[in-house]
Amino acid sequence: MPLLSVEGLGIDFGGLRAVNDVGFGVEPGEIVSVIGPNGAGKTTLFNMISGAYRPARGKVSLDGEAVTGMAPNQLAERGLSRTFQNLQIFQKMSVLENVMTGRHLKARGSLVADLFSTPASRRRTAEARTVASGLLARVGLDRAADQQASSLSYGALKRLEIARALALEPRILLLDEPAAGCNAVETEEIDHLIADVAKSGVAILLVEHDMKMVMRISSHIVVLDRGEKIAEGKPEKVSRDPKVIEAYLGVQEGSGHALG
Amino acid sequence: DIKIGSTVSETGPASSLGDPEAKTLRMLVDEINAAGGVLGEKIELVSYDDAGDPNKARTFATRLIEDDEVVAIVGGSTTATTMSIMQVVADAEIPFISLAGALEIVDPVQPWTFKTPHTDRMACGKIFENMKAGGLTKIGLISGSDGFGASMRKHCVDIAGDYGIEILADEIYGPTDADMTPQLTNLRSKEGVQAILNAGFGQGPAIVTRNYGQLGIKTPLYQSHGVASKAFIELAGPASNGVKIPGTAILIADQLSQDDPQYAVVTAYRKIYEEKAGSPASTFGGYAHDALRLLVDAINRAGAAEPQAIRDAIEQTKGFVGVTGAFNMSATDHLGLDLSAFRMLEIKDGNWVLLQ
Amino acid sequence: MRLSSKHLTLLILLAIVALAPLAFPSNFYYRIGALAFVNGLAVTGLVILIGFAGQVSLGHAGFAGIGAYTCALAPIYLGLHPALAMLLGTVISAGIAWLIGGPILRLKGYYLGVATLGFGILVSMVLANEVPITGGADGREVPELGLRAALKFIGIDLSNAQFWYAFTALFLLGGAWVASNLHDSAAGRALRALHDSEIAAGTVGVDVARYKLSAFVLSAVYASLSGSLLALMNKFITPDVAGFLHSVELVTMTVLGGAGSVPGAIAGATLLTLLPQALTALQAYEHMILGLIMMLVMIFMRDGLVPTLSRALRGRG
Amino acid sequence: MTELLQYLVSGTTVGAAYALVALGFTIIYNASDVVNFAQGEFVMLGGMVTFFAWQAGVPLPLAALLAIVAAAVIGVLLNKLAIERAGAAPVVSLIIITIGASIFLRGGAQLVFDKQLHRFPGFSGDEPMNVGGVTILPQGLWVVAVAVMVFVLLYVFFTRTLTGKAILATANNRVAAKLVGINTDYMMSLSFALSAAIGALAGILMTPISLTSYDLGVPFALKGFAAAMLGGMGVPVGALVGGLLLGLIEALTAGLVSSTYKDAVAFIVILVVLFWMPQGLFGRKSMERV
Amino acid sequence: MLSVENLRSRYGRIEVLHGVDLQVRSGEIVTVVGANGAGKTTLLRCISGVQPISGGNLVFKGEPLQGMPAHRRVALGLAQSPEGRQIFTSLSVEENLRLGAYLFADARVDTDMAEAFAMFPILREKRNLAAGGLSGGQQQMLAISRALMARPACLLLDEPSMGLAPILVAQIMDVIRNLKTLGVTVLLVEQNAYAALRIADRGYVMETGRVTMQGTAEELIADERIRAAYLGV
Ligand SMILES: Nc1ncnc2c1ncn2[C@@H]1O[C@H](COP(=O)(O)OP(=O)(O)OP(=O)(O)O)[C@@H](O)[C@H]1O
Ligand SMILES: Nc1ncnc2c1ncn2[C@@H]1O[C@H](COP(=O)(O)OP(=O)(O)OP(=O)(O)O)[C@@H](O)[C@H]1O
Ligand SMILES: CC(C)C[C@H](N)C(=O)O
Ligand SMILES: [Mg+2]
Ligand SMILES: [Mg+2]
Repeated sequence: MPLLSVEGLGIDFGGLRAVNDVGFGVEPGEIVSVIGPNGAGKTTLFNMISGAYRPARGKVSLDGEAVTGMAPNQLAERGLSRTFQNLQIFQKMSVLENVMTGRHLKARGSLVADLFSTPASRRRTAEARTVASGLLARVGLDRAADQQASSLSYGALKRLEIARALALEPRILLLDEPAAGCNAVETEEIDHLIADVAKSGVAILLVEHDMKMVMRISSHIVVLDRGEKIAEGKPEKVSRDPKVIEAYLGVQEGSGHALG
Repeated sequence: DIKIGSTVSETGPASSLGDPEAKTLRMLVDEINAAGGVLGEKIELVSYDDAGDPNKARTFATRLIEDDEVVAIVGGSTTATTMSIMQVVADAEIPFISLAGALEIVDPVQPWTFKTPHTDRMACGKIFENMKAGGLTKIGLISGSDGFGASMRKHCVDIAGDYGIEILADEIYGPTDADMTPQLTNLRSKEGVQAILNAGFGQGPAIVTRNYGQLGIKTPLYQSHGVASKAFIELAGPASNGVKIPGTAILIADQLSQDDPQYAVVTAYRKIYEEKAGSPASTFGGYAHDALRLLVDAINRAGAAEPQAIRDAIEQTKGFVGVTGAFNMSATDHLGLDLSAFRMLEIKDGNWVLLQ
Repeated sequence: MRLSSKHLTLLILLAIVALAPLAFPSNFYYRIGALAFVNGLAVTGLVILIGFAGQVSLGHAGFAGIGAYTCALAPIYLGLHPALAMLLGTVISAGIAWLIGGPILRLKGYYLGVATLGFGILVSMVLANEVPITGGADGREVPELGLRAALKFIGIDLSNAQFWYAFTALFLLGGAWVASNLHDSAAGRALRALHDSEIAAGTVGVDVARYKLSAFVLSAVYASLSGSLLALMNKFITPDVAGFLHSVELVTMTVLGGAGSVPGAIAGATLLTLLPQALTALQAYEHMILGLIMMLVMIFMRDGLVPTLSRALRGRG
Repeated sequence: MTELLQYLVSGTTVGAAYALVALGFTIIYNASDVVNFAQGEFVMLGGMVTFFAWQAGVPLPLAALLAIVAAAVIGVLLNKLAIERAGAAPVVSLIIITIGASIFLRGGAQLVFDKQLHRFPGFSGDEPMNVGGVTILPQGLWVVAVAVMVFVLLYVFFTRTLTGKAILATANNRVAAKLVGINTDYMMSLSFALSAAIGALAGILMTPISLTSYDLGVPFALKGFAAAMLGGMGVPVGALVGGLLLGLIEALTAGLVSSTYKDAVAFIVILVVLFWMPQGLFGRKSMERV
Repeated sequence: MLSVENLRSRYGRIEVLHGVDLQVRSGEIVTVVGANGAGKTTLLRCISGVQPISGGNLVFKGEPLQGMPAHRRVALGLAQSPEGRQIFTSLSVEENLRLGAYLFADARVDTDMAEAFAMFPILREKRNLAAGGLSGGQQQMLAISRALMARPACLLLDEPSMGLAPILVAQIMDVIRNLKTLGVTVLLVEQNAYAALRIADRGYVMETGRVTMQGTAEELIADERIRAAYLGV
């Protein structure tokens, strides 16, 4: 049984079927990419899986447990973590604190202990700091650790979100356009990072428009169009699917971008 | 110099009381100093505006005592600020004359606190007397929810029975409410109500009176001494015709006969106030006038500007005629007024007239 | 090894509190100090709620009212010692905060503001209208705490003003210590996180509703203690303590000092406690100047006194 | 029955006044997300300036116009000298500036004018009309009519005019507004001028009914704010309905239930409404996707 | 057309542009590439006047821009599609577009809006929807269209391809090339450096607040250092 499994998921906004009857599964260590035209419903799908929206139809399960409509923090407790297409940074905290907060579930303890700064509370914070520093180094933001997060450039914030999501030590990680705002070289670094994380046994669900990246690292691709799943399979297969080319990839005349 | 302190509500919800009080204190001190001062010394008035906030009043009282080192305090425009100040003067043993209404200020008697206005309980009594005389025994009560209104309401309810008065309806309004029509509609439609009594000060009673007129209510309307100023008549407009209140001589200064014991003091105060402040004198300024005069009188008699001596001298005040009435203090009476100085007044053609 | 900025701040505070009396021209300043501390305590609670968690309350004076009136009433009706009444007040405040926090903390921004405003007004209305119990708008007396006499007995003889200065300072320093601890702890980060993005906070595992509620309850406890101390110190209390104007004053102090900053809370409270005293000399201009100063501080120190000044200092250093 | 109608008349009049104050809040809020705590002082200025001008011999309509202009000028000054200078300060800081401004204006009014209560005659006289036993004040009709008129104008302004949209854009995203060529400083000044003028208008209309004085702003602002929140902040129809509803609740509670707790009932209703509709009756849900 | 000389800018006390020089001639497409945090966005913000400058000169169409408020720069013909879209989330799609032409006559709005809808049909479909409800890529389309509504003489684009599906990236690049034929000058900041350089006339490379390299697009594409650092080939 896959770690994350989605069945018949759907939601409507007004009259619009933003997502309809989408299903797939993600195994530990796998990278499953969701691609599709703008407005296909990818982010909405993420929002339903991660508890930001309550699905109107269908079912999400984690490790066999039905988690449909659970609050984000309950999902986090079950090992699900995500980044956001529209950045959700803790602007007024330092860069390091952002990542430390990502480790909330490991760092939290009794409120009273925190109020009185007991040794246990300080130990938890120290541990979070160590882990967070390590993660910042991993995404190349260690030099900015003490800056206020709002002072980072767009690309840097994208990487900060990844570090924060990793701090949870997730079992399943949802990444919504992690490479947006990064140039080809920076994208490649993120590539490697994601691949590494997957290798450690984390299931990864990825939305990305950078086809080079998607083709390089996906184990499996799900294609959405107008809320429906129109194709699914291995990268090579999907990228040759005429439906996918028509709806999404376009006829590439050797563009440096899409298929490389 | 003799330092006298004051903290009154020059601003805030009770500024219609505190403003004339503060002005009165300043002009009287100037006048006294111009006339040579007290015991050969000038009076220095240190005055603060507590904005009607009891916590501030307490702070200013402390400041007057600890920092400014005054020998006595006049002030406390409202009962709540007065109560705060009382705590401080009791600890520091400094005489204090309050300008607020409630009975609780002088009952039980606190050694260091005195007051000049008639109590709210006396006002109720005076009004009920008049009602009874007119054969009005079933009334509707409407009061402001501020301290003055609530306290007077409580006392009126308390003593109504003593006068054979029955309160059939009891309505409340907020001190800054814009319209009291619903409450008055209820009083109007209450079967058997023969008169309406409004306890309150500030804009409330003016609006009540206007609404009373607009609703065409015919039962007599009584107001408290909280409206005892010319301004009330202006604000309430023609509907104020016929309104009765228990007031003091200052409102009918021009109708006093020359041989009225208060004639001299009232005329003098009215003249100086209206000259300097440019507006008609009110009973509230009168309270401050009496407080300061009482204090100066006591200092003169004590022969020394010492708190203890002043206190004792105030307590021995006898036959002191002020704007509010004749004061006869004693160890058990720190107000020293009786009902005789309270006069029932009625508004006729935009003027206060004495009711017989 | 760096002395953590938390400890440095607390040390500086302690030094100021201890040394300030040397400069007091008269006993009166102890009262001003004590008032600043009492306000500072409530404001520190608001720093947790507004500064950390980003939830605005326009009704926290309501909790101060509960704290104050419990101290006034519990000794009479329950025979409790005032110190225990203070404790009971915090328990009641915390309980009420917990009860109403659930539904109203789902509201955001001004909507939360008006809901808390309503709560504060309800409290002050009850205090003003239930005359037989509370004494009504004219207020009522509060029993003596009695600690000063006890101290005298063991040889520490303080004047009333000195005692309250020291006693309220202890509470303030304790409150500031706790709030600073919170700031740098997991719970504090959770609060600050949900301030910036509730959805992201939820995603990292923060139970947003629960943490908001904790901050609300905690700040209610601070406000309640502040009200209790005020009542015990003044030995007299009126419903004004719970009033809308007091609530707004507390929020103003919080923001003037610097909403997210614990020392800012104390600076803001001190500034707004001192200013009206300093401005009495200006007589009729007092209010205009007070308003003007508030505006100027916010124009030139947008993030509040302490954050702006400390940034300026660090920049030079 | 006549009693009930009388409560309704009273509630509608007072409610229309609340609605006017709430409508005043709407504009500055729509331009900046700031709830202007000095809004009540604009109401006060309307009443006070009119009174003193009228007393000095200026005919009442002219005095009222003068007051509206004066309030608008003060509103613009408040924006230019304070809000604009604070630049990109956080919204809470701007709110504190408006609190400071409210204290400043109140202090100024007691100095320039006085601390007394004042009143001038109603526009169509003070003679009440009796309609089937129900008393109606001509001035009450003025208040209601003007509130409805201001509502219609604002509704059209925000939904039909480009300037109205530009104001909304300014609050929604200041930087983006500048990037499309909106003079955001001007939009702010405009919104302060309009808000102040509407506030002053409320003060002028209400003075014959509820009197005016230097410190009358706070209670009006409080009720206007509550009304705006009840209806949904920033939406003209919300301000109108919220104001009328609040006035009616107060009057009906005072008349039928208990005058002691009429304000309490009003706030409880607000709490209940917000519980079911966290954005107020007509409030927009914020549209932020993640 | 647009000249930037020795431009300096800071956030608070920290200077992030340390003297940037850059020229855009009329009718040119000029692209700026650089790593995260190099200062590209800051540069565009300075040109548009939403970021204060602390030194240097900005001249547009012969007019110095220093001290000129942002809205007057738009009137002069400078429009920007900013990083992170910055659409008016609570206004409808149509209102967003209408405000794009805020300073300009109503007469041309309808045709321009029709053009925008023709370019991105999805925007027409959602014209009455609050823009905050759009998907990320749709918002990007809106931001670009909104900038075009001003019919700018010089268009500043900050990462226009971000979040767009491949098929649209190609389309956007075509649109930009098209603008050139209409005489519009374009200053393009792009992470998708390869695509950008392919349509650009010239390019600049920014590193930590400075211009470190410049040349024609062909030169830059051919440069080994650039290929290694930005093109990833
Ligand atoms: N809250 C909402 N209200 C109205 N419509 C919405 C809402 N959220 C999403 N939609 C619509 O649902 C559709 C799917 O949006 P979604 O953000 O999931 O697309 P996406 O696949 O992530 O696109 P992109 O690649 O551009 O990010 C879009 O047409 C969008 O307009
Ligand atoms: N609001 C801010 N406050 C402080 N520093 C900032 C702020 N915005 C940006 N910076 C800093 O300015 C520098 C330049 O940032 P800028 O956003 O211009 O970079 P960029 O080249 O656009 O990067 P990206 O490719 O990631 O968008 C970076 O070091 C960044 O950290
Ligand atoms: C009218 C006055 C007698 C009122 C009184 N000063 C009080 O408020 O207590
Ligand atoms: Mg998306
Ligand atoms: Mg950038």
